[in-house]
Amino acid sequence: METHQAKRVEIIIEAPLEGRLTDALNKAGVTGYTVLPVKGGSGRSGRWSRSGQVSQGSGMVAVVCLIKPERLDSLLDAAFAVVEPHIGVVSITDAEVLRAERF
Amino acid sequence: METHQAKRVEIIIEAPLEGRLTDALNKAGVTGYTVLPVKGGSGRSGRWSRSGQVSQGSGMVAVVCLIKPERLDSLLDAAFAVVEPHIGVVSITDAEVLRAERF
Amino acid sequence: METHQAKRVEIIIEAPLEGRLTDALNKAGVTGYTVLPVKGGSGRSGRWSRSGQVSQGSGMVAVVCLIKPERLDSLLDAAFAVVEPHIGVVSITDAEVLRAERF
Amino acid sequence: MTDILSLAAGNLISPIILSFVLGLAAALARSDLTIPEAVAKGMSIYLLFAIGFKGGAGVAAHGIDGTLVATLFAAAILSFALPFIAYALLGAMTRLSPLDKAAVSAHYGSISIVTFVAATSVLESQGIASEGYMVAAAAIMEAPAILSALWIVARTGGSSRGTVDAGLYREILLNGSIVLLVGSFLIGTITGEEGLATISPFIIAPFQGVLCLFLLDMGLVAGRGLRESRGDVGGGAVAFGMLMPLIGSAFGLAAALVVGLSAGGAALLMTLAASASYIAVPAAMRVALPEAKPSIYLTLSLGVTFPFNLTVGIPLYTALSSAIAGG
Amino acid sequence: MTDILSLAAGNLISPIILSFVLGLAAALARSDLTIPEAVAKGMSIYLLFAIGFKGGAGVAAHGIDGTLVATLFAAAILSFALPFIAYALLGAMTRLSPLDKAAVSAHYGSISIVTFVAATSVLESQGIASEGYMVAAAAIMEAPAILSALWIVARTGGSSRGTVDAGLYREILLNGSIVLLVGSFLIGTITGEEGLATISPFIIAPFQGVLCLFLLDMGLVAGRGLRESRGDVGGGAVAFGMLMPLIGSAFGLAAALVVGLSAGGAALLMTLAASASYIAVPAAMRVALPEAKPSIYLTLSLGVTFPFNLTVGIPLYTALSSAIAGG
Amino acid sequence: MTDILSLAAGNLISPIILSFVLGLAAALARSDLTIPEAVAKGMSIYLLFAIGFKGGAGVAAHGIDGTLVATLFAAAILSFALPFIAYALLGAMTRLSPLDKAAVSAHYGSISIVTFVAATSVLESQGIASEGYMVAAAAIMEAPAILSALWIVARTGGSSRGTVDAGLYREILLNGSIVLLVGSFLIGTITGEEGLATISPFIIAPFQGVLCLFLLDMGLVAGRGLRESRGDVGGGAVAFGMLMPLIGSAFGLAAALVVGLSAGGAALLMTLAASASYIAVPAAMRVALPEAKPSIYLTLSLGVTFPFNLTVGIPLYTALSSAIAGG
Ligand SMILES: Nc1ncnc2c1ncn2[C@@H]1O[C@H](COP(=O)(O)O)[C@@H](O)[C@H]1O
Ligand SMILES: Nc1ncnc2c1ncn2[C@@H]1O[C@H](COP(=O)(O)O)[C@@H](O)[C@H]1O
Ligand SMILES: Nc1ncnc2c1ncn2[C@@H]1O[C@H](COP(=O)(O)O)[C@@H](O)[C@H]1O
Ligand code: NA
Ligand code: NA
Ligand code: NA
Repeated sequence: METHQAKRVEIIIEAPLEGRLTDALNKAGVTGYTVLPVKGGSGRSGRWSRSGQVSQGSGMVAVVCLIKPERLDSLLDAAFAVVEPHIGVVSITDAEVLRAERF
Repeated sequence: METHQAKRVEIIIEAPLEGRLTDALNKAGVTGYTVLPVKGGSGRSGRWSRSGQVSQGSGMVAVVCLIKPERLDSLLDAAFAVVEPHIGVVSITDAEVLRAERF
Repeated sequence: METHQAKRVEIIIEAPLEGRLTDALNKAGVTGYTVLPVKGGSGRSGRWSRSGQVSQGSGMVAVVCLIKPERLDSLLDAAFAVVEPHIGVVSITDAEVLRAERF
Repeated sequence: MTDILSLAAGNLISPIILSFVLGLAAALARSDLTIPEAVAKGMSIYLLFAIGFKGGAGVAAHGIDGTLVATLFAAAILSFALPFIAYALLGAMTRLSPLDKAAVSAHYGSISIVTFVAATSVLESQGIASEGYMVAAAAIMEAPAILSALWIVARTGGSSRGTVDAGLYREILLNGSIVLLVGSFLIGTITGEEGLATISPFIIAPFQGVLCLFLLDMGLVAGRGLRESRGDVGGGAVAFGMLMPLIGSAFGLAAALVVGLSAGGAALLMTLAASASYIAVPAAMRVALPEAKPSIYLTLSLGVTFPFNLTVGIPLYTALSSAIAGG
Repeated sequence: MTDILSLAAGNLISPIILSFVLGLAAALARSDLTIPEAVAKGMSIYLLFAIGFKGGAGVAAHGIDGTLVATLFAAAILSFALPFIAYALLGAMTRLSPLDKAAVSAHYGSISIVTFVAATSVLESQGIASEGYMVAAAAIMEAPAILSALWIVARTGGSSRGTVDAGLYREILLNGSIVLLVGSFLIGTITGEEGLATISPFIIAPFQGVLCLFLLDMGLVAGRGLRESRGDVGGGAVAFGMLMPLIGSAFGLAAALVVGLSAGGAALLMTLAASASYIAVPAAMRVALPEAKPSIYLTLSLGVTFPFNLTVGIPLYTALSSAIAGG
Repeated sequence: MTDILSLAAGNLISPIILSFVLGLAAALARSDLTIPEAVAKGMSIYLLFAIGFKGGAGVAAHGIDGTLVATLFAAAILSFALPFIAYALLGAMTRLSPLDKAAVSAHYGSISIVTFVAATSVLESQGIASEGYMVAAAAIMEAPAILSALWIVARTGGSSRGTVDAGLYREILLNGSIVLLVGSFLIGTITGEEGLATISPFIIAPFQGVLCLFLLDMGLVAGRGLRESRGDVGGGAVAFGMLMPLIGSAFGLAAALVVGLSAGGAALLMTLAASASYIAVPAAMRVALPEAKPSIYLTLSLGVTFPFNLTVGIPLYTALSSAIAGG
């Protein structure tokens, strides 16, 4: 089956910033992404877990974007502007996709 | 630690089709996969979010398959037949796995 | 934007072992990871699904670690010791990350 | 007329309606107020279980009335027939594609159980009795409309690349809400008043309150849908979303008169005919007619017809049925 | 005997049992009816809190009875001892591997709290009183059986690669359901009747109704399990799943007579001994005996023994204890 | 004094407090007891809806009292002013960074709605009436403190790289809990006693019980936070977490006397001023002051001040307000 080069970008960020991140992505022309819930994690700012959280402010989410390689830089610039002062992490993987016309 | 070549296939698809997709995978001999919940997303058909959804029909899920490289094509054929008329996306990444005998 | 080589390790494991796995990771010096909920799956021990589960013992979780390539082996050793007698799967992907100082 | 208006006004300031309005306003103002998906599903399971059980216990108490079979039969016919009317009306009022028209039609032939629940609570507050088996009529009306819509698509040569297979039919017929409604209706019928007595502090006393929170969530979902689908739904479609329930309810009233339902039962059958599905049918459409746009059918069903029925429709149907089928 | 049968029949058409049957039927028919995991957990927390609190308030009201310590002691002994009997019986009736036999045995020494809850509500409906501290006996019986099973594995040279460490023992003893049951029992004991009065509209009035929805979910889970595990569980194992509760209950009755419990208390101890865990023990087995097959122990516990106790067991234990331990 | 102590003791053995203690103990002992996030959110939505509605229905019943506007005004002033006091006090008592001090200050100017709810239920149990519109005062106090904290950061030249934009202000003002509280207050005011009657079996009868489970969860969350943040919060900060509520409540009492609230109203305004936010403010801080450490502000608010108010504060404020504003 024919596949096409793409990049898979995964951004893990605080839940209260999800809207700002996706708005920034939209502005940078990235309109395709998927948001996954996150159950817990650990990093330089310690461990946390979702169970029993009463506060909407304290969770995180993972935003996954599949994107044409040539558009990666504008995506990263947009994402970085939002993520930079915050605690999230950004990773990029080479991928292939079916149906290139969608990306 | 010894690792083995594999492919990681990630299929994002409407929740009502999850059963059809996994049945198709099973028929194609792919019996190992993991289904992750999806919280929201955006694509050509607009933005959506899970919160407050009363309708089981409106969510999406992400199905992740780790598979031996030589079996990728039959997996993609099976998946594509289900995904094609629908809105999901399919991506493939090179990966390595421990315990090759499981895949 | 400048990026840095990294490995993305994804470990799918039974929920009751999550704490043991993350403790082992911590001991091996891996303090950054994110835990994603898992909705269902299938493998050699059959199909399962999260809905309606009353038992905490029966779910799984996905632990995602981004890590510098040179530290991969100690991570895999630590993870393998926990995962080995159990049913989980471990996969490794090449990735790039922003802000290398965090990993 | 004044009567209907004052009834409508009385209905409008009930906690139920105002909770819906609160949710709608919060979503339109882009507040981050949300009800977790699991809680929303939990409340809908509660409402289905409670309404089914009460209906069944009602049947157990009053015995099976001669009109039961006729009512169920009429309900099925309504659900089969209404999509054809909706399809024709959409052709006249909108420029939607044939697939979109078919998908929307399926929603209007099927029913919205929460609209039904709201109507039962209006009837209760006005002391109007109704047949317990109307719940069974509601369950029966969920599915046939989908078949009609698929038949329309096949007949009009509109080809969808969706999957219409045995699996789909099983999913439609054994849809969770149908199974729960029918199942709890049967449990209510079997265990009767005695069964009801043991669980009434759970399914009767807090019912109205749960309904408020559920409608708050419906308002949030409808408002968010409206906000995000501007553009897809034109003026003609919106007008359809308010005209179709009136037409549906007229057919419902006719059917109720033919069958011989009480005034309360007639009001409920009108409400069922007037209401549009937002759970079972959208899921089936995703599978069977994937090219039809959810933003159109969900906006019409949840964003236009549901609030229309809640605020204008139910008081109107209740008043009409009392005037015509009553006394 | 006729008495027992008519009691059983009366029990069978209660909303509780029928809700379980509805869930079972829906799952076997492959309906997509599901109750969200969070809601199911929420209901189980509610049930544990309510049953613990009521037990504690009961103790506060009637004072601590001389048999309290003896009962708790007997309960612990039962939980320790039953796995050995189960293990021997499995050896005679099935061809399971030693590890699978040990894992199954742990489940039958431990208890199912929802079976206990169902038994208390049967007792209540028959107006039979029972000792409030039976809740504490239930909590005590959760864990010891796991230790026995691990000891069997070590003794029989069956080597598991699972982890048996301090962490595991802490998890077993401080398992959420034990902590919640004991904690709410203590809160009930401390705040007594007065405390109960402030929260009884929450923990008493809607209790039966929540139990119905919870059993609906248990039916769904059991049915799905049965559907997916055909083949793993043979006829011998199924027979074990119905014989073992009878044996367990006999030991429970003996212990109740020795200790001097009331007829109600005896019925509850019989139920505890007869029931099999499906929460605490499976989680511990995943960690300690990962090679044991969940499809075997969960199917037996949830798919065979749980429905057996719900339908046949509880009425039987109640009738027997009334006949033997009663007045 | 003895009176206050005995009141405090009476308060301490209520099911509400003991449930919190149970959660705290379970978390500190590292039990795996958890309440699913969706259920916790569902309960908080229930509590907000119920308390708002009851407040509104109270206003509808007793009419709008001349002090309403003055109370709301005083509440806003308190919320604006308290962060400055908190900031100065933190400077004297701790070595926190300016950003951390500002973030903590925002929490103490804002309010904890569950502390408020606990205070209302203590008042109720003592038969002390209070003004229904105190709920509106609670809603008004949520946001202003955040503005003060941001202003402090700007003024002290402390530069944060967080985002303070129109979106943030909208999020703060249209925060879900504010919208729900104000919305249900309005619904209660509009539908009045009649509305309350239809849903009181839902929002009044089970209220105390839901509050118990919610506080169980708060205990679990607070305990887990305490366990994981040892080290970040020093003795000075802990002392601040117990002194600041006392200072806040003194200002609250003064404001209540100026405005002329009843003894019950004064106790509630004291409680509001004494309590620290753990929902709205942390979320805003994540966006606006990302460098401030959540482990500090959440530990202080949830782990120190919340239990302090629950156990010592509320009985104290109630006793003081009765002594001074009462009679
Ligand atoms: N190396 C990593 N791999 C995966 N997730 C990480 C990593 N580091 C941090 N995270 C996630 O990002 C969150 C914040 O990280 P930090 O800013 O380091 O506290 C953590 O709670 C994790 O969910
Ligand atoms: N480029 C993308 N990257 C990641 N997820 C995507 C992408 N495009 C679409 N999706 C997901 O697929 C769903 C349907 O996409 P679409 O068919 O384009 O509307 C979206 O709601 C997203 O969850
Ligand atoms: N090839 C695979 N790809 C993705 N996930 C897998 C795969 N094999 C197993 N899993 C996950 O691991 C769990 C246990 O697998 P198993 O040990 O094969 O029964 C399954 O339920 C899946 O969630
Ligand atoms: Na209809
Ligand atoms: Na047992
Ligand atoms: Na305050």
